[in-house]
Amino acid sequence: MKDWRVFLCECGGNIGEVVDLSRLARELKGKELEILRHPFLCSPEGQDFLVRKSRRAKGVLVAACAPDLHEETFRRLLRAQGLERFRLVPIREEAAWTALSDPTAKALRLIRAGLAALKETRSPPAITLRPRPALLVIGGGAAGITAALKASEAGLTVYLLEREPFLGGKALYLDRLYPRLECASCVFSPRLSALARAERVEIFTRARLVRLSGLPGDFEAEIESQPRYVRLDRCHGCGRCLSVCPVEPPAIGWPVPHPVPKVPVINPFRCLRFKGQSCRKCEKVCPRGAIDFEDTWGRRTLRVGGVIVATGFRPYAAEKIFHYGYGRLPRVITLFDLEKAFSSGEKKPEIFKSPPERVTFVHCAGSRDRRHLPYCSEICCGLAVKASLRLKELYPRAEIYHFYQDLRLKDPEGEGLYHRARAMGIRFLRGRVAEVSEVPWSPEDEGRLLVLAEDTLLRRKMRLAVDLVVLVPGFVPELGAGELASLLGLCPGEAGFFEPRENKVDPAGTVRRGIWLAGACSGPRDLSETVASAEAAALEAVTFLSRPEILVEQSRVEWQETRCGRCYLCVEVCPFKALVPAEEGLRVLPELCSACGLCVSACPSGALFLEAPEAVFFQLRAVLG
Amino acid sequence: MKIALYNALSCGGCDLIFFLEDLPGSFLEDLEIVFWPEVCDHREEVLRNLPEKGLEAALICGAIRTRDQEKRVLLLRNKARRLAAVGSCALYGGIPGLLWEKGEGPRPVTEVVSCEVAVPGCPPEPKTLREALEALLREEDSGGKDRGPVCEECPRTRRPFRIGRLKKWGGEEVLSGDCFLARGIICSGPVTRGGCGAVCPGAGYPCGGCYGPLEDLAGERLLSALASGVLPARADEFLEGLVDPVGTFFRFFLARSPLLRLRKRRDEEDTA
Amino acid sequence: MRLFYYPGCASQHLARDLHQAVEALFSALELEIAPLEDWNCCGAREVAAESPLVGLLLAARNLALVQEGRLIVTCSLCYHNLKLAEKELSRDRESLRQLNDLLAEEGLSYSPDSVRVSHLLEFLCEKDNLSRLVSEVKGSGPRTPVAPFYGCFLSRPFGLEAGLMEKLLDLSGFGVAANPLKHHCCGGHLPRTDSPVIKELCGRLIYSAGRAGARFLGVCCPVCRLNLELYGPEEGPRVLYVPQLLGLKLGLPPAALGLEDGEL
Amino acid sequence: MKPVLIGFLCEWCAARALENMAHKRLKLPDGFLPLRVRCSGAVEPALLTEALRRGALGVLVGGCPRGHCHYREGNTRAEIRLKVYRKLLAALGLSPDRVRGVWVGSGEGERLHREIWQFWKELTGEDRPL
Repeated sequence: MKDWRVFLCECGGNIGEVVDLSRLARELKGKELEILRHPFLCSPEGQDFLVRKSRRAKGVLVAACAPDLHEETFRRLLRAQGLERFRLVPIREEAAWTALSDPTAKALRLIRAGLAALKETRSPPAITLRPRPALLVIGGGAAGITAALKASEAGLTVYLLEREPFLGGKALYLDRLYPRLECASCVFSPRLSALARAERVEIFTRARLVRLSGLPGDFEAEIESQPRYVRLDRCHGCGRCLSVCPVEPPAIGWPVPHPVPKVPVINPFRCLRFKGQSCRKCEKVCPRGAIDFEDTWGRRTLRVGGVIVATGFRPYAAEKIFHYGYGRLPRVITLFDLEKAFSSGEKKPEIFKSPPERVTFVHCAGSRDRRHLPYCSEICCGLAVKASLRLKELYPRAEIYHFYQDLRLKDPEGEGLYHRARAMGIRFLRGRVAEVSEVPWSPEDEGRLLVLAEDTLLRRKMRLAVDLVVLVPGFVPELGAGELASLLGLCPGEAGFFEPRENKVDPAGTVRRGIWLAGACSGPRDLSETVASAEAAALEAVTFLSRPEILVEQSRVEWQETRCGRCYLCVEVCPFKALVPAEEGLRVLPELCSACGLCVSACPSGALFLEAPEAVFFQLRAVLG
Repeated sequence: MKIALYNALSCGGCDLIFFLEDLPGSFLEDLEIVFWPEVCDHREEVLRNLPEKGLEAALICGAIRTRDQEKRVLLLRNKARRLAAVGSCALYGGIPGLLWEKGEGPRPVTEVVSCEVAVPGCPPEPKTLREALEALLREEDSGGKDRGPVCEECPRTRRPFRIGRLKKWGGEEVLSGDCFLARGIICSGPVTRGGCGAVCPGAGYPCGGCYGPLEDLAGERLLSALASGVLPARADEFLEGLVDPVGTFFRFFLARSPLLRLRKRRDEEDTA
Repeated sequence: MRLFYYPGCASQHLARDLHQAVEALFSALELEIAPLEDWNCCGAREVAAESPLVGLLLAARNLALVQEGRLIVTCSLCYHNLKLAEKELSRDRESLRQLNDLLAEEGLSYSPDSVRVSHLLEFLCEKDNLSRLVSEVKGSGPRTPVAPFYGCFLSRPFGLEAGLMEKLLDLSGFGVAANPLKHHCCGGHLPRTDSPVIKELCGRLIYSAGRAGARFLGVCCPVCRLNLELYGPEEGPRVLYVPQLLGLKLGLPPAALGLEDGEL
Repeated sequence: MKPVLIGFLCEWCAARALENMAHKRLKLPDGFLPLRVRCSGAVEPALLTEALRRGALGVLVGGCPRGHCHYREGNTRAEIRLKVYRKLLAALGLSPDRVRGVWVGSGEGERLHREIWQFWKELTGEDRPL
């Protein structure tokens, strides 16, 4: 009886044309083993084939693509038939695509290793649970706000966590939007107001996540919040307190263009009361008794079904590019300083005290440079062209130069924007700026900034004396993203951005079920892309959390009493405190165990195991032949 | 009952156990010791003159280092109906197993000939020896394979632990009655097969592992256990304190370690 | 710790004055540093056309002569080449073995762990040496402003710790003029290609020091000094070696520092 | 037997880095055989010996970048164990460089590729084909 089945997926030609599947089948053939082959096991026909051909099997091994893609699907199909022994060997990635000269031999060894462990393998026990219809959104920028709104509209309870005292993130400081140059706050602020009105959304400002535990569908999140000294539940945003503060600039206020929540915050480093003086002016003037000097750090535990990460990005620190002089030379600013100056609404911000006669935009400040950011952030070109148009509007007589590497202007309208800029006299020069300096090339330019560059199309050196240099840095993940990644067990990519589960077909998912990504935390995005990805994440969350029940696999370690010497090393080594000494010896707490295997490898007497005792040893022996 | 006793590379400590009064009476009755170089006859021809399987049993202590020792053991195998390997040296190479040099080193008796009875220990506890001899008489093969670790028999108090720094044996740590590992003193208890009654830890001395590995690759498992107990911040301190990893992890069974075999293979290739 | 001084080829002709000043400085500060016996060329730039091992060999021979201790270097290019050999050979054990086979013919061997290459500026800025220098400074005098100039090889790839030259100048009683172009290129070996670029480069460097109000431009590298003197404008700050400047503050006679009185 | 390098790759980062590499069609030596594990911290030292005794020339343990273990401290633990194990190998007169740890993020396929070839070159003298 052929109790064991091996399914070889051709994956179109991906495996079939590289690995000699007939040879594989020949070599693997055995008394108890049936070898089956299908062009696309993941297709509906393929799945049907898998189900049909694995009837009455004791165990099934599928040799196909990486487990991220279809392992769950296959396992679910087989489990529905009561088949517990299942293994997937990704011969596409591990042999077909990476073997130098003999993918077939490599695939054969890997499959043999899989078979050696198959007999010992059990699918992990699964529990069904009812997901909690509550969602935690980390980050209150454009992405977080969008996701929170969408999820609450769909009926979920949403907890929105923001590190700053006010929501809005970087979108608050946008002036016009690429590529149509519409007013950003006209587009964005209605969303903020909608959020302020939304039901079932609880906002935590100045807060961060400190712990996440539990299972997808039922997480426990602990959050910590800094004091605001003004009570959110009492303040109604009249702003009287702002005018009475004797400190300049005021120690109490809402220093953003559209404060949401419209509740001021007290800066304890400026407030006289925190300096030991007896000022209580704001407290006295407040009609609602909202000022609370006794406010303290707080902790709260939330039970949620899922988490959306929307921590966003920030511009690369331009001061690290020493030869561009940012932070050292007063008339060298970044695009974001410029954008802030535009959006601050004042007629003449500091940097425009005297109208600039000549302005240079330095694209790719630090980007595509192995010492800084080796990648292209894609959206900065458009933002720079947009800002230069706005500058030209304000100062029609200013000469404006862009030094670029490649102009990447997306959307059909992007190209139009570029032509518009050219028509207005803005000049585009291809070449990297070598230096920005206060030392002029010739003494008559003393007092202006020198920009040294090369126009690589004309092969001509450029020395420009300018009045304003606008650096256009690329984007990096927001501060604290790495820490959050460890907290959530998510993997950051090389550049530090969160990696989606699959870039193309599952951009909102992560390697952990029940945690999704929204917006620029997974890479530079402009506002429209951010909103789209946040809606996608919200949709994923809503779909997942509205299911009546979900199946959560729960592998966990098992304990063999007869081998245990009770040294309790496992108890200490467990990062999740899932093992506890007990009267009978050792108790495994399944709700805490994450099946990492750390205790298994620490146990000196082989009393603990995952999957099966010595499963990896079997594989190792088989793979070494 | 004709028997022979033979001592290969060993300290002789196992022999002394035979003088204890605790041996089974049925064994001592009608006992005829044909060959025991240290005590009575040492001439090889005595053995050679015996018919095949002419001895009821032979008890062998010590590890095999020389060609002569190997020949003698092969001869005993031929003449004795049943063979007992006595002590860590005969079973796992024991302390002499640490004595390895380029390309060679002592081997356990069990790697030269097959033995029906195994008597672990350095030296074996009298109780262990008596049980083994009884098994020998009952014509059973013995090895005590079903036993758990020494810790199961250990009287010291167990609690979850982390290792900050390795400590030398002695002082307050010994008297406290707490698990040695929890006190930062290396003890092989968790990877060593029980049966000794944990006499050493009970008497205030950490287990060295003389009853043999609980499992294959016990040295690596002890290494893993210790490295798992170390506080990450103090890993370098731990590493520094670990002066003799080979003697620490493989005190009684280095001769059986696959890693040693790798080393030997490399040496052979070098000389070739 | 054994200390050696590596004069480098330029000390024999182009930068004899630098060499003089360094030796004068060592003796004034009573530092026991002997010139390395039997030293050879550091590899300069010329051998770069050959296999990289040739350059490394030249540098490694000098390091091998040290056996054990520290080698103090003044010339920027020598510093670069010796530092490069130090870093490369501590990483690339295979090349080290090859070079040691060659060095063995002379009875030499080099072990990267036992020799440390330091630039004069680094050495002088160490706590003991610095306090010696400060105690030897004669009189207060006016704080003549000096603009520091490091040039390429003291900035990259093995950049010195920031602000060493400034620290020395300040503590020996000079004023430090902020020079934003202190890490710029002087034109290096461009004179040989007869390039017009060098004039612009040097002109701007001198201008930069001048607009910062400096009377002198302090340098460490013979090539920088030569270029700046030859191609810089006639007007503007004078270019002097930092050891010469320090020597003046220690009250050493200009002649001992390779300076002609009239120059100042 | 042809030379073999065993790679224990953690399923969160290192195995994904291998997939990332596969998507770029970067080739690995035929003798590199990957085995997936939960966490680099789940690789017991006994497995290293087992691999070596059965003929593997070297063993690579691939885990998440430092500070990014999905189980908090699995990779830290793996690193400590590797250090102790390497010390043991050295004490036995074997080359400690036959086992090593590589800590890569899931997107760092090219780095893993470089590391594997570097290791392979040191073990066998074979360099990657250009």
